[in-house]
Amino acid sequence: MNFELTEERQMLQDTLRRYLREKYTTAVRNDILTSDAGLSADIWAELAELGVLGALFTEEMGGFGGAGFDLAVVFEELGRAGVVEPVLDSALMGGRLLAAAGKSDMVEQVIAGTLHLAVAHGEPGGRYDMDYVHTKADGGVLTGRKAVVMNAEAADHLIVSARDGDAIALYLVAKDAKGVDIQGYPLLAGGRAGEVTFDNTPAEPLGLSLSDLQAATNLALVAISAEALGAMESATHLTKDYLMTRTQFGRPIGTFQALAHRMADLLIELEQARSAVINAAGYLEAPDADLHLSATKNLIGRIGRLVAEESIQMHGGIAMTQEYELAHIAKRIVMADHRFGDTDYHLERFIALSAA
Amino acid sequence: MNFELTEERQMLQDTLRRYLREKYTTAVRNDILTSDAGLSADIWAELAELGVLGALFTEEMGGFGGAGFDLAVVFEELGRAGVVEPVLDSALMGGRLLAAAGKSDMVEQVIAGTLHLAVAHGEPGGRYDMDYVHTKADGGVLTGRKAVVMNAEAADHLIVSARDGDAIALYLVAKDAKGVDIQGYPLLAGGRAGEVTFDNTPAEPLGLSLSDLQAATNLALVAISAEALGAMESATHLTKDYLMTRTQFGRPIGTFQALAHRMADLLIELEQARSAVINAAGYLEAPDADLHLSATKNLIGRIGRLVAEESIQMHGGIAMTQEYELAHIAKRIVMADHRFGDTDYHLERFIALSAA
Amino acid sequence: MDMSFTDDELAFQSEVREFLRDELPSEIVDKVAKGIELGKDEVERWHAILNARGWLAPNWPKSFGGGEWNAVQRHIFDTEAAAANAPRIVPFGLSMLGPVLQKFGSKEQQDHWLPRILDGSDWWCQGYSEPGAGSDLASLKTRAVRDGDHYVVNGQKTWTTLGQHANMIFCLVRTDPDVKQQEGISFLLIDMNTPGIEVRPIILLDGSDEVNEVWFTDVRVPVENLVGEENKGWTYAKYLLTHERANIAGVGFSQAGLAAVKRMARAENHNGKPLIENPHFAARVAQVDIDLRAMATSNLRIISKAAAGGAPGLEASMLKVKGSIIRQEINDLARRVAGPYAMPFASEALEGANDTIPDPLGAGPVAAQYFNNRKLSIFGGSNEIQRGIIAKVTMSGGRA
Amino acid sequence: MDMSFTDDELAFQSEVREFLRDELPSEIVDKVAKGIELGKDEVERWHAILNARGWLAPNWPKSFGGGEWNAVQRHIFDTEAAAANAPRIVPFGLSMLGPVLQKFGSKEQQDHWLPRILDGSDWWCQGYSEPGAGSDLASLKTRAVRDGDHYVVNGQKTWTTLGQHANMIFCLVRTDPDVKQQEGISFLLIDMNTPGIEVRPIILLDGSDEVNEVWFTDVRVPVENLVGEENKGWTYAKYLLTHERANIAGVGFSQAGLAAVKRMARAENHNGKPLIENPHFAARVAQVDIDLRAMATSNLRIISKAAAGGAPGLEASMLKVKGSIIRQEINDLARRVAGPYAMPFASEALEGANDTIPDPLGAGPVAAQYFNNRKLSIFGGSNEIQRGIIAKVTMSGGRA
Repeated sequence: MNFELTEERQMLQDTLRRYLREKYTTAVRNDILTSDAGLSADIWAELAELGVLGALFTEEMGGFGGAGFDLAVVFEELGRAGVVEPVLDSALMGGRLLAAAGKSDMVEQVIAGTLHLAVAHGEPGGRYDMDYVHTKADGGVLTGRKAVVMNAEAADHLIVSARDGDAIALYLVAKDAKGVDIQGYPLLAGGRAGEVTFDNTPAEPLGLSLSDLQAATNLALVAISAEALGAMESATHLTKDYLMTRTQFGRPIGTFQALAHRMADLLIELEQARSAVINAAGYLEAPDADLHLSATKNLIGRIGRLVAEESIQMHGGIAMTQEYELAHIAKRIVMADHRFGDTDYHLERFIALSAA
Repeated sequence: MNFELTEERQMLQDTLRRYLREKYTTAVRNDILTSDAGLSADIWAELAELGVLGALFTEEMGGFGGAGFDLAVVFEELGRAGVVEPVLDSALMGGRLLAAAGKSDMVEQVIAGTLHLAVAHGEPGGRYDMDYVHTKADGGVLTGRKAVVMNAEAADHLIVSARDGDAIALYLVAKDAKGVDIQGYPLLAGGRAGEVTFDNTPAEPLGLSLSDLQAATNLALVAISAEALGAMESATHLTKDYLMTRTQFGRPIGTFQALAHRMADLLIELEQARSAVINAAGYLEAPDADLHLSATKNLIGRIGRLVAEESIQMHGGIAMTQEYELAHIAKRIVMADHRFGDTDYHLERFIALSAA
Repeated sequence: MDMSFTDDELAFQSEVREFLRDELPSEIVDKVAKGIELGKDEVERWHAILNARGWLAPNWPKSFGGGEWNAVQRHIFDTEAAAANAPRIVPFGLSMLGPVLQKFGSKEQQDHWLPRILDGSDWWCQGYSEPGAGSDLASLKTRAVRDGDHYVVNGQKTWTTLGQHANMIFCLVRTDPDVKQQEGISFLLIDMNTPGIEVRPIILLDGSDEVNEVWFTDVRVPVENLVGEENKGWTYAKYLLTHERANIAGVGFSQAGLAAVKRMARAENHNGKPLIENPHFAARVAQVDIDLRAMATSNLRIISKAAAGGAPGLEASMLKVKGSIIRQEINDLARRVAGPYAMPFASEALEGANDTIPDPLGAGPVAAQYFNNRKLSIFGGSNEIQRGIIAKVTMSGGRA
Repeated sequence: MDMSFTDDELAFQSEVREFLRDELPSEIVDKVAKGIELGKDEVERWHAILNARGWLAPNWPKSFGGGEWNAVQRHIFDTEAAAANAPRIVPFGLSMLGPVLQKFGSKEQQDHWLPRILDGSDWWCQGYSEPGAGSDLASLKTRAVRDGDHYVVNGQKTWTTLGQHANMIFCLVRTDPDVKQQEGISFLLIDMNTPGIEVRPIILLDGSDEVNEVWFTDVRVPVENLVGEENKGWTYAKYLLTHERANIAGVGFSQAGLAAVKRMARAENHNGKPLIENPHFAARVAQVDIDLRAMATSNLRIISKAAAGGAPGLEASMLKVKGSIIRQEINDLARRVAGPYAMPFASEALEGANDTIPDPLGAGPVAAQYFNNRKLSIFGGSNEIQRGIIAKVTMSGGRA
């Protein structure tokens, strides 16, 4: 038993944390948030250069990481800094699906930061159901509509799930292919997504099935949980600092016992969240990975809400203002609940898997 | 709209509260708790004399009350004082079922305090399900087993549910009738119950069906909710007094903000519980009574647990000792959740009725 | 005990319903239902409709042009209006300044300002909070120094809701810095068009711009705009804060919000069934529903007490805490129902201007509202302040 | 990061399992599984079995006859023992006094008392708490006055767990009343058979009699029974309180308790189906299960840190709070599963003597345990005290 990071991961963590602290300031991020693109090409290139994108892939795939704890380290730091660039969707999910399909040349470009991807899976009315796919594949062309596709506008290629007869398979579609229409929009917690429709759009079968997508979703569950954890750490840290420095009725508000005890409860729950992310990363390759991942996502959803709401409440008015760091962080935390199944979705999945 | 008690009910409340405060002290109750009978015949006679039992019946039935708010007033006071005598099972449920069956002579004795009853409905394995009845009625005799029958030993007669073919009907059985066996035992929160078996026991059909029993159970839901409310008021009151008088680190512990805020939350929830009991009493005869009663019982179960646990926690060690008033009160509150359907049972029922 | 309305009350309820059905503009209803901010003109339109009916100032005495409704009537109106998705009445002139002027203002002030509130000539905003003061309102630093027939005001106010629409502001200012905090405060009426006033929007975390900072630099205010006596402003401020507590629980808003959640959850699919049939989601809805039913009765109890002349104090604090928790819980449910579609958002959507944001449930920007309504437990005396009041009053001998 | 046990640790786990399978008496297992109090003889029997194996004092150095296990080994043993329903080791001599004597006791004291703890000659109890002191331990009033070769002790201790079985008590007493609270305290070992000592049981709310009051009236204690220096007792007391924090989270107890809840809920019928299949009940179970899985990993992290020589302080407070909440939640689930059969109870059932109490699920007195385990968040430093420590340490510069 050993809970220390390896030297390589410790270095990755230190490098990424330092880089983001220096470069990804609130002001820089606010510019990105209000930009038309919703992401910074410079930041993206630098993340690639720092090896952050490569850390999401195994050596076999051309990277130098790729295990659960590599993802946890990267996304915890991205979450801590409130990074809105689509590392999760474009590089991790998109890249790992291409790696699974043996598209090593494209994976190389992903790691180099020169290829952007989007995964177009969810559909209107499908909520979080994995097998709700009505997009049709027929004779090499796709027709249908995908909902809230992250990074759709910036992507060079889309990986699209579609139904060919009874089976769900994944296809590669060039963004500028015939019949692709994207209605893009910004997201509450930063970044952009879009409604994507395909109308007899030529597509390349990737030889991947729903189970490959589920494997990629498991990676995403580790990533989004770690990201939320990092954001919770920021929120807790900001709150702690605020309680220590802000005075009211002549003393720091953190010395008021009611707030002090609530702060203690946040710290206790933060430890729980940290352990849950360790479980998710550590059991990612285990036979009962699904059970652990659902446990983690459920816990992160519950504790995330608590941390976001309590952090705002203990700050008071200032936390309601957009220019204050916590506002963005709190949105990242709560909106993470809307990705890859929410608290209730994973509670149900955990119950079903526990009974199995 | 008017939320004042009528003059009669106010008088009943004052009388009963004064009587119990003077007579039903912790010491008196502790003697009753450890007695073989588990109840006091003297107290019972005095409750009858004070008109408390009569208040549970309409004038038509020979009483002078019988409405939802009459029950609420009586049981709130019984709960406040932690009374363990089986007013709910023997007088209210038993008596009202006999009234429904037109047994006015027996009802008269109930009101006079000279007849004790027990309602034998639940069965082993039946949990809170109303229609889980395997006791058989066949040619005027009953055979089967009933679970946790309150007041079984003290009862002169038992009202027993049994299945005759497909229909569930209610029967009157004399306690000393042939084939009746009672294994009595004490209860955690005071009073006694027993496992009752019938073996070809002669029984008198009461002409009542399951729906009559459900109507009586609705009365019981108002009563148990009001009783729990009264007990919660006691718990909150004891806690408030304790916080004001107990000093630690040189000042009353109620001046520590964390406890003060938790006390405030208890008071807020107590108001909720009070309103829920008003709803139960006020809508008892309404077409959607079942919905309101399930709402109330669910809320009382949730808030009851909070009040019991927080009251104990804020007291600390002393609340763990049997001789302190709160110990008994807390047990009454929590054990009320195990009667007539618990928090989850009524949540489900509320959901089902809301959807209907 | 009688939980039903009297015949008179029922008749009034019918009258209110009929009025709302006939007079409330449907364009406004659509926006309110989706939580979209109304423009100034829309608010003024609704105020004018209410004023024409004599219902704009229900809490004012008839002598000042008000409705003189009792607490039950106000409750009926508030509940029906919320259920009909009518806009909230902007309270600064009508519910806050009005009562203060009626009690403490001079005859001249009453004659001049009160009619202008009713006919919409003035849009008032509130200058109470200051940066860094938080719940410690009396620590305010904005100075007003007498100079001939004027006060010269310097300082800064914050959290000034809808200040961008206002032409007038009522302010707490410090007129004597050398006495105990509460004793050197005065209550001034200030024209927002006076030179030296600057209004800057505060963008909230959902992108909305409804609150502002107001800066005062050598702003000259005529002495006749002092309400009551100099240095007695704290008394008037407290009166204002405790006076208008009707509808503090927001029962009607919660009922309307919960109805919307149920409607959306019937339309939303979850594993091939309506989400409302999912037991875990249904349990969340049911628990809020149950809590809300109890709180609605608490609210009626207090209203009934107020109508009978009682003075609810402690109960108002309790209702504010529970009411905010319930409303926030409903906001949380709304964002859950929306699933992945809770994520898309553009702040322009708050003004209804952005049609590219998908909204399949017709829910409006539910996640933004979830964040915006965190304010319910912070502003107007945070829940922590309320808990402190409850504990203090109770443990100093109030009832438990 | 490596979350699995090493080969050595796995081998140790097998060894423990085998030992428990072969040596743990089944009569004892039955009682522990149902939460029934063990008699003194049964506890002593289990201690003797462990001692024969050299596992009674795993945390003691080998030089004193202990096992010198590391934190991981202790964790493995605790977890396996809890899963096997082994009794908890009575900690007063082994985990509390032992380490204090080893660090602060004289050679004579070590030679005399430590072997007697291992072989069961002495049953120790703890004389720390006093009536009215609560969490303010240092305010203790029990006086010890030097009189020749003796101290004369007068006063009262309370919450003395299993004092009725003990022949020895270690006490904090006040030897100097004129200095600051913490500075006038000494640590005394007292023979319970000395004249002037009276033990009175405190009946707890579940009817159990495991805790006691101990009264001292002119009790003469030989001066050689003073541990360390006079008036330095507070140092030893703190060492005792902070030293033994292994298993503070009670992960093994929670795991065993949750397994029992699941087993019962599979057997219990709810509307014609096993209760475990009811979505609302299943959700309650799942949430505790999920919380417990996370806490188990927190526990391992801290154990791993301790095994590597770290000194967990803050983390122990966190684990104590979360651990007590989880265990209490499991107790709450157990009473829910039992349905109406949670109500029957006789305090004799705690000792397994009453066969007339129906127990269809074989669950034992679950409601009584629910109440009894409210103590988890009160005794041994209440959760409020722990939260205070966490906040204080963190806000004075610890990590968040």
